[in-house]
Amino acid sequence: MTSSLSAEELDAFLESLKRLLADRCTEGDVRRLMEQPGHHDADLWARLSEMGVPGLLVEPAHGGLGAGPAVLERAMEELGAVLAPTPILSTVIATALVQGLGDEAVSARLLPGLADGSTIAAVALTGPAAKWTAESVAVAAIPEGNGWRLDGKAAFVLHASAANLLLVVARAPDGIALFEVEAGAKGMSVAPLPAFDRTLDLADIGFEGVAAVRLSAPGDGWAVVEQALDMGRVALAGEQAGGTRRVFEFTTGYARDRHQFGRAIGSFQAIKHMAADLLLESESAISAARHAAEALADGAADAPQSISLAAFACADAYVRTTADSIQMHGGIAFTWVHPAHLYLRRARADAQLLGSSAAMRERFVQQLGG
Amino acid sequence: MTSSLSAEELDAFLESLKRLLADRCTEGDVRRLMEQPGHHDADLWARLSEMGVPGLLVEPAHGGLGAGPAVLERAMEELGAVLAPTPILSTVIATALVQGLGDEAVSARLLPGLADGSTIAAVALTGPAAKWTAESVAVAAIPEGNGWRLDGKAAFVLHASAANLLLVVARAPDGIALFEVEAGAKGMSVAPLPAFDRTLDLADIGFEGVAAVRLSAPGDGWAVVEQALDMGRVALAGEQAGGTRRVFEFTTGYARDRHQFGRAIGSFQAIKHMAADLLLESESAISAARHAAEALADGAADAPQSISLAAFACADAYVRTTADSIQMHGGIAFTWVHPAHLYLRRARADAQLLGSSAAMRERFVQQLGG
Amino acid sequence: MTDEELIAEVRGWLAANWNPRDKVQAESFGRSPYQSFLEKVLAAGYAVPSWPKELGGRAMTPAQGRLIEREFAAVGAPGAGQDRHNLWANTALAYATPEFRDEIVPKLLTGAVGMCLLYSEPGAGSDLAAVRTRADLEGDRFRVNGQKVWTSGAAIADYGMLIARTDWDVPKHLGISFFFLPMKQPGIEVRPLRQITDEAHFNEVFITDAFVPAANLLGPLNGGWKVLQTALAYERSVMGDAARGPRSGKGSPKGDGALVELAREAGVLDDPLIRQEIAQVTAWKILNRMNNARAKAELKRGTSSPIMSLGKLAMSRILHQEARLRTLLLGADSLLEGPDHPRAEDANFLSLNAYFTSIGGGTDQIQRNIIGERVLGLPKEPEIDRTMPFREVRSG
Amino acid sequence: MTDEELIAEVRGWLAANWNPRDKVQAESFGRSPYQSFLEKVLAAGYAVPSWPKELGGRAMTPAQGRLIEREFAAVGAPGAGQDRHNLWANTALAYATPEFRDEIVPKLLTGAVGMCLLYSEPGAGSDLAAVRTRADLEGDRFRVNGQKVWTSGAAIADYGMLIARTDWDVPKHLGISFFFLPMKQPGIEVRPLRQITDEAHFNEVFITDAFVPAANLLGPLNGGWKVLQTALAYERSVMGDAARGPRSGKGSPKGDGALVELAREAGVLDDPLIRQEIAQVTAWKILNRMNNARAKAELKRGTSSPIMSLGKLAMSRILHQEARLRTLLLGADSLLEGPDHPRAEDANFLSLNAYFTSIGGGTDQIQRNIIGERVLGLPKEPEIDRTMPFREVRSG
Repeated sequence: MTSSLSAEELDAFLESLKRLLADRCTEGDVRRLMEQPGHHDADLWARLSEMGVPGLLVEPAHGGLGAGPAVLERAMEELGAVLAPTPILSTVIATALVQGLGDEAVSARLLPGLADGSTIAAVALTGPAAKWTAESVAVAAIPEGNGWRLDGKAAFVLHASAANLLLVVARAPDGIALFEVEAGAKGMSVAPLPAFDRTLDLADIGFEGVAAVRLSAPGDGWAVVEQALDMGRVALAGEQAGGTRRVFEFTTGYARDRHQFGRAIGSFQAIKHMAADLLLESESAISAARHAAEALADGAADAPQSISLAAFACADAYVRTTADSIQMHGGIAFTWVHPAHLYLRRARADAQLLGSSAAMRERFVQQLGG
Repeated sequence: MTSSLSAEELDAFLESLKRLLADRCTEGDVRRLMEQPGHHDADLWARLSEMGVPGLLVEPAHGGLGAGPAVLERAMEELGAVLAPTPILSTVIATALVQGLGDEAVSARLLPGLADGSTIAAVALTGPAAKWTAESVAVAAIPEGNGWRLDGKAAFVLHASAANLLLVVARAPDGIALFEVEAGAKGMSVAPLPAFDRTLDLADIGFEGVAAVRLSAPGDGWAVVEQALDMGRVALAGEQAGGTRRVFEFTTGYARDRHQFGRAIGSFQAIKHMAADLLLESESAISAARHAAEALADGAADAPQSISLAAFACADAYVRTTADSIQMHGGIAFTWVHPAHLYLRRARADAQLLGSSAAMRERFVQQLGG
Repeated sequence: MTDEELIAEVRGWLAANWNPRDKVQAESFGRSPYQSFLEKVLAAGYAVPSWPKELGGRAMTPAQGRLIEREFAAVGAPGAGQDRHNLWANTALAYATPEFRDEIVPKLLTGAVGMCLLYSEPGAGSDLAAVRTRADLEGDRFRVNGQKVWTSGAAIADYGMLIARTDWDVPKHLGISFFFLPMKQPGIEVRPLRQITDEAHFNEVFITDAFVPAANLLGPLNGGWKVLQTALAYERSVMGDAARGPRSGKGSPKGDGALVELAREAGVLDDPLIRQEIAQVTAWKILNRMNNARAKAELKRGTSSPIMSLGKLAMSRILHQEARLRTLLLGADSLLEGPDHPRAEDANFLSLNAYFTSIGGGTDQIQRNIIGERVLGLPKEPEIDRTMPFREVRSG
Repeated sequence: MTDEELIAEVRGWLAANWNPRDKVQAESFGRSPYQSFLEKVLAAGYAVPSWPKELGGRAMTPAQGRLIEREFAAVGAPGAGQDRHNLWANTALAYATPEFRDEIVPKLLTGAVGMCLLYSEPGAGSDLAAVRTRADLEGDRFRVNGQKVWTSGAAIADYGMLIARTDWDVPKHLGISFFFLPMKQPGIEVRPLRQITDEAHFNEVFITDAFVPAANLLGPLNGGWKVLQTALAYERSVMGDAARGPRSGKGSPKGDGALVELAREAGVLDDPLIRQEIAQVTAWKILNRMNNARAKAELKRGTSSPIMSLGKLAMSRILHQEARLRTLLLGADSLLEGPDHPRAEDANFLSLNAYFTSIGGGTDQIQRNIIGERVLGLPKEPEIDRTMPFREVRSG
C-alpha cells in the first residue's frame, strides 16, 4: 500500500468511513435522494468532509489529508459499495486540475475549499461528442479585455446543481486551457439532463459570451487535463470495484439463502459457476483499481497504462456483475424495490463517464506500443 | 425443399449416401487417409461418383443429376458429418465456374468429367493474401501468341495432388479471367502445404510463364468467380452444419453415458446447459445452411445475403461446438485416438476457407445496407 | 364439407357479421369489448370448431379449424381458433366438472369474464411446486390464504386460475389443487408491482380469508399439479414470442437493416467493431426466424418440434446482446433517459426489459434444464424434495 | 540465529559446494542428475529446514526456510525448500510407517528415486473416488490389478503413488488405500499416450498382477482418501502456473507487448477489432499477475487466499482466448502447421493445448465447483453416491 497513511491508519480510516456510510447512506437514503433534484445530500457531504474524504488528495498545507490516490481509491470502493450520491468525482477532478496547474496562488485560493468540502466543483470537460478527449472540447475561449469570454457547449457535466465552483476546459488560441467561471455567470445556461442512473446529477452547459478567468499558464494545457482525468479514472475505478464487490457479495449471499427445489439455489451449478466466474471479475476489478492507484501514487512509469487497464477492466466487471446479478436473483431483482437495478444503472453510467471501455482499450494498446 | 428431387427421392438419396459413408468412410478410414499424401480415397470418390454426388449441380444434358444447390447442401451435411476427405469442394467450385461462363462448348467439354467424378479439379483462386477477393488474386495473365501465359502465385489451393484439371483465376489486362492449365505444365510448381487439418490437401502453386487457355469471355469475370465462391460457401456451410450436428450428437451421447459421481455427467447443469446452448448452435447452423442453399436454388434476391449469414454462422457454430465438445468430454477428448480433435481441426480449417467469418460478417452488413 | 365450401361459408358469414373497421387487438386476459360478436362466433361454431357440438364446436379437423382462423385473420376478426388458443377455456374443458364447465366455458369463449394467473409466489418462482398459499376445505368451499405475484390483469379479472396447497403432509407435487378463484371478493387485495423498467405490468395479489366454491376445483383434490402442467403447456404453445422490443419505438427503425440504420443515425456505421456486432445480432434474429420456420415446417400435427423450445433462449440472447449493442452505438448518450432521448430510452429500457424474457416464464437456466432433459434426453438432477413431505422441505 | 547469520552461512556453504555453472532445471519427478549435491544439501539441513533434526531438518521457521530458498535460487542451486515443494517426501513424511519413511524420504530428498502419480483412471477422471484399480491383500503384500492414465514420468519412475480400492462394500471414499507401488516389476506396462497436440507427455499404465509390500501402505488401510487429499493439496500449492504457452516460441514475442508485436508482424495491427482483442487478452494476463501478487501479499503464513484458487480458471480463459486471437491474427495462415509455419504452429498448438489447463488437474467445471463451495461457501450438490456401497455405484 503506497500512501502517507500506515496500514493501521488506513484500516481505521476505512472503518470509520464504512460506519458513517452504513449509518447515513443506506439504500433508503439513496432512494430518497434519487427522487430529489440534484440528488445531493448536504448532510452526508458535510460528514464525509469532516472525515477528510474530499481532501484526501490535497496536501496538508492546503487543508487536506494528503493521503494520495491509493487511499482515495480505497475510499471510493466504500462509496461505490453503497452507491453514495456525492460530488466526489468532480471534486477529485477539480482538485487534480488545480494541482496540475502548479500555481501556488490558485492552489491557495481553491484547494482549501475543495479539501473541506465547502467548495463543490463542477468541471465542464467534454463537448457533445462526449469522448473526454481534447478533440471533444467544444467550448472556445477568446481573450476579451483583461479576461476571456467563453462560447460553446459542455456536455454531461457532473454535479452542476450543487456546485459553487465551475471549472471549464476550453479551446484557447494557444491550445486547451482551464478557466474559472462564476456560478450563475451571465450567458451561461445549465440544462439538467434526465439520467438513467437516477443518483447522477448531469447537465449540459451552454456558454454564450460568458466572462471567465483563465487559470492555466500560456501554452497547451491538455496534459494537465489528461492527468486530472486519469485521477478521476482511478477514483471511478475504485467506485466500480467497490460496487462490483458489494453486488457480488449480496448476490452470493442470496444464492446461499434462497431455496428452490428444496435446495439453496447456490448449490445448482448454473448459479454456482456464475458466482465463481464473478469472483474472478470482482477480484480482478479490485486488483486493477488498487494497482492503478498505487502506480499513480508511486509515479510509476506505467501508471497511465495501469489506469487504462483499470478503466476498462473495472467498467466491464461492474456491468457484467450487475447484469449477471439480476439473472442470478431471478424475478425478485426484476422489481423496483430490489437494489440490483440501482447498481446496474450506476454500472452502466460509470462505463460511459470519462471515456468508454472501447476507448480505454484502444488507449491501452497504444500504451503497449501498438 | 427447393430441388428437382421429390421429398421421397431426396430421402432415399440421402439414405443411400449415409449407408455408403457408414460403410466406406469410417473414422478408421479417415485416420488412414490422414497419413497418406494427398488424403484422397479414389475408391470412395468412385462410389460417390456412381451415386452422382459430384454431378449434383450438373444438368442432366451434361451427365449430372441437376439436383441443384439445396440437394448439394444436404449431401454436404452427410459428408461433413463423417469428415469425408473428398475433392467435392473443388468440384463444386469448378462446376459453378464452368457453368457461370455460359459457354456451351466449355461446358460440354468439362462438365461431364466433373459430373462423373473422372475429372478432379483444383481451382487456383486466391493469392497469398488469402482473402478470396478480387484484390487477393496474385496471378497475372498476359496474352502470348494464340494463348496466354500466367505468372504469379496461388495459395491454399485445395485438392491439387489428386487433380487432373486445374482452373486458374488470374488478372488479365481486361480484368479477372478464368484459365485452364494442363496438369504438369511447364513453369508450374506445386508445393504441398502441411495442414493443421490433416485430411486437407492444400498447396501453393507458383506460375512462371505457364501456358494457359483462357476460358472466360473478354471483360471482367470476377462476378462469375464470386458466384462460384458463393456456391462453394453453400457447400462448405452444409459441411459445417453436418459436422456441427454430428459432434453435437456424439457429445450429448457421451454426456448421457459417461458417469462420474454416480451420475451421468449430462445430469450436471454445467454439461446440460452447455448442451442446450449447443443445440441452438447446431440447429441454427442447419437452418442457415439449408436456407442459403434454398435461396440460391430459388434465385432469391436475398440469396447472397443468406449465403454470407450461413458462411459465418456455420463457421462459428462448428468451431464453438467442436471446442466445447472437447471440454465436455474431458480428458478422453485430449487423446489422439478420440475423434473430437479431428472435428476441431476441420472446423478451424473450414472457418478460413473461402473467406473468414469476420469478412463474411462485413459483407453481410454491406448487404443489409450498411 | 370440402375446404372450398367451408371457406365460402366462413367468408359469407364474416361478410354478414363482421365489420373490418371494428378490428381489435388480441386480448389474452379474457373480457372483451366484442362480446356480442363473440357470441355469434360461438353460435356459428367458429370459436372452437374441433370441439364436440354440445360444447359449441362442430367436430371439425384441426386443418379445417386453421382454414377458419385464416379467414378470420384475413379480415382482422377475433374469436376463431379458441380451441387452439384459449388457455382458460381449454383448461376448464379438460378438467372442470361438467356443471362448472358448462357455466364458465361459454363466458370464457365470449370474453364475458376476465382472467388472471395465480401461480407464482415470492417463495415459489422457478419452483412452482413449492407454493405455500393454502386452501382449506370448509363445508362446500375452500378458505384461501397466501400471496401470489407476477399476476397480469389481476385488477380487472373475474377469476384467477389458482394453485394452492391442500395437503402439507405429502410430497410437494402431490398436495396441490387447482381452482378458478373468484377475484371480486373481500380478502383479495391487488397491488401493482413496480418493475425495474419503472412500469407496472404485473401485480402482487394478497389473499386473506378469501373463498372459492368446491365446485370451482379443476381436476381431483390434490391433483392440481397435472392440471397446471396442461395449462402451462397451453400457455407455452400460445405465448409465441412474447419478447418486447424497445419501448418508445421512436429510436427504433424496423426490419433486418434496423441496426444498420441506428448506427448510421448515431454516426458510427463506419466503426468496424460495431459493424461486426450488428452482423451478429442481426444474424441471431434472422436465425431465430429461420429456426421457427423450420420448426413449423417440421411440426407434425399435435407434436412439438425440438427446435420450438429454443426460441425463448434464443430471444433472451438476442435481447441482451441488442441492448449491449445499442449502448455501444450510443456511447455517452446512453447515460440519458426520458422522452427527449428516445434512443437512450430504448437502449436502457431494453437492457432492463431483456430480463423479462431471460427470467420471466422460467429463467434461461430453467429453460436450459428443460431443453437438456426433455429435448436432449439428458438425465434430471437428483431431486431431494421429490419424495419428502412438503412440511419438511426448505423453500423460499 | 539471526537472519543475517543464516544468510551468511548459506552463502558461504553455497560458495563452497555449488558451482553456478551447474545450474539445472527444476525436476519435479524425482530422480536427479545432482544426487551427490543434493545429499550435501540434505546433510547441511537446507533441504527441509523446517523439519525436525532427526529427519534431516533444522526445526527452523518457514521464514528462515524462505531465506535459504532465496539464496539457493539466487545462484540457481537445486534442493532447498523441499519441505514446501517436495510432494513425494511430504506425503511420505505425513503418512508412511516410520520404517518405510526412514527408508524412502532420504531417497526422495536426494532425487535417488523417480516417482509418478497413479491416480486417474479411464473411468475415474473428475471423480477420483471412483477408482476401480484393486489391491487385494495376500500375506504381507497386495496384489494390484487395474489401469491408470495421465501419468507423467511413468517410464522412468521407481515408485508410483497409487490409489486403489481395497474394500468394495463400503461407500466409495471409504474403501480406497494409498500405496508407494514399485514400478520396476513385471505386471506393469507403460504405454505413451498420444495427445491431441501430437505429443506424448503422459502415459497409460496397465497393472496386471503387480505387487506392493504392505509396508508401502501410506495411512490406514481404506484410509487412502485422506492421504490423497493431503497429496493433492501439496500438488496444488506447488503446481503454480503449469500452463504452457505456444510450442515453438519462434512465432512468439515476449512481454506485455507480445500480442501487439505479433499483430504488427502479421500486418493487422491497424485492425480495430484485433486491437480490442489484444487489449482484452493482455489485460487478462496482467490482471492474473496482479491477482496473484495481491493473493501473495494477503497470504497469511500457512493459509491460502481465496484469490489463489482463481488462477487456474483465469489461465484457462486466457489460453483459450489467446488461441482465438492468434487465429484471428493469422487468418488463412492458421490453416498450416509444422516448423516452416511457426506462427500457425503456435496458434494451432495453443488452441489444442489450452485444454491441458481447462481439463487437466480438474476441469474448469470442477474448478468452479471448488471455488463456489470452498471459497464462496455455496452448498454442495446432493451427492447420491456418497453413502452407497461402491459396488452399486454406476461409474465409467
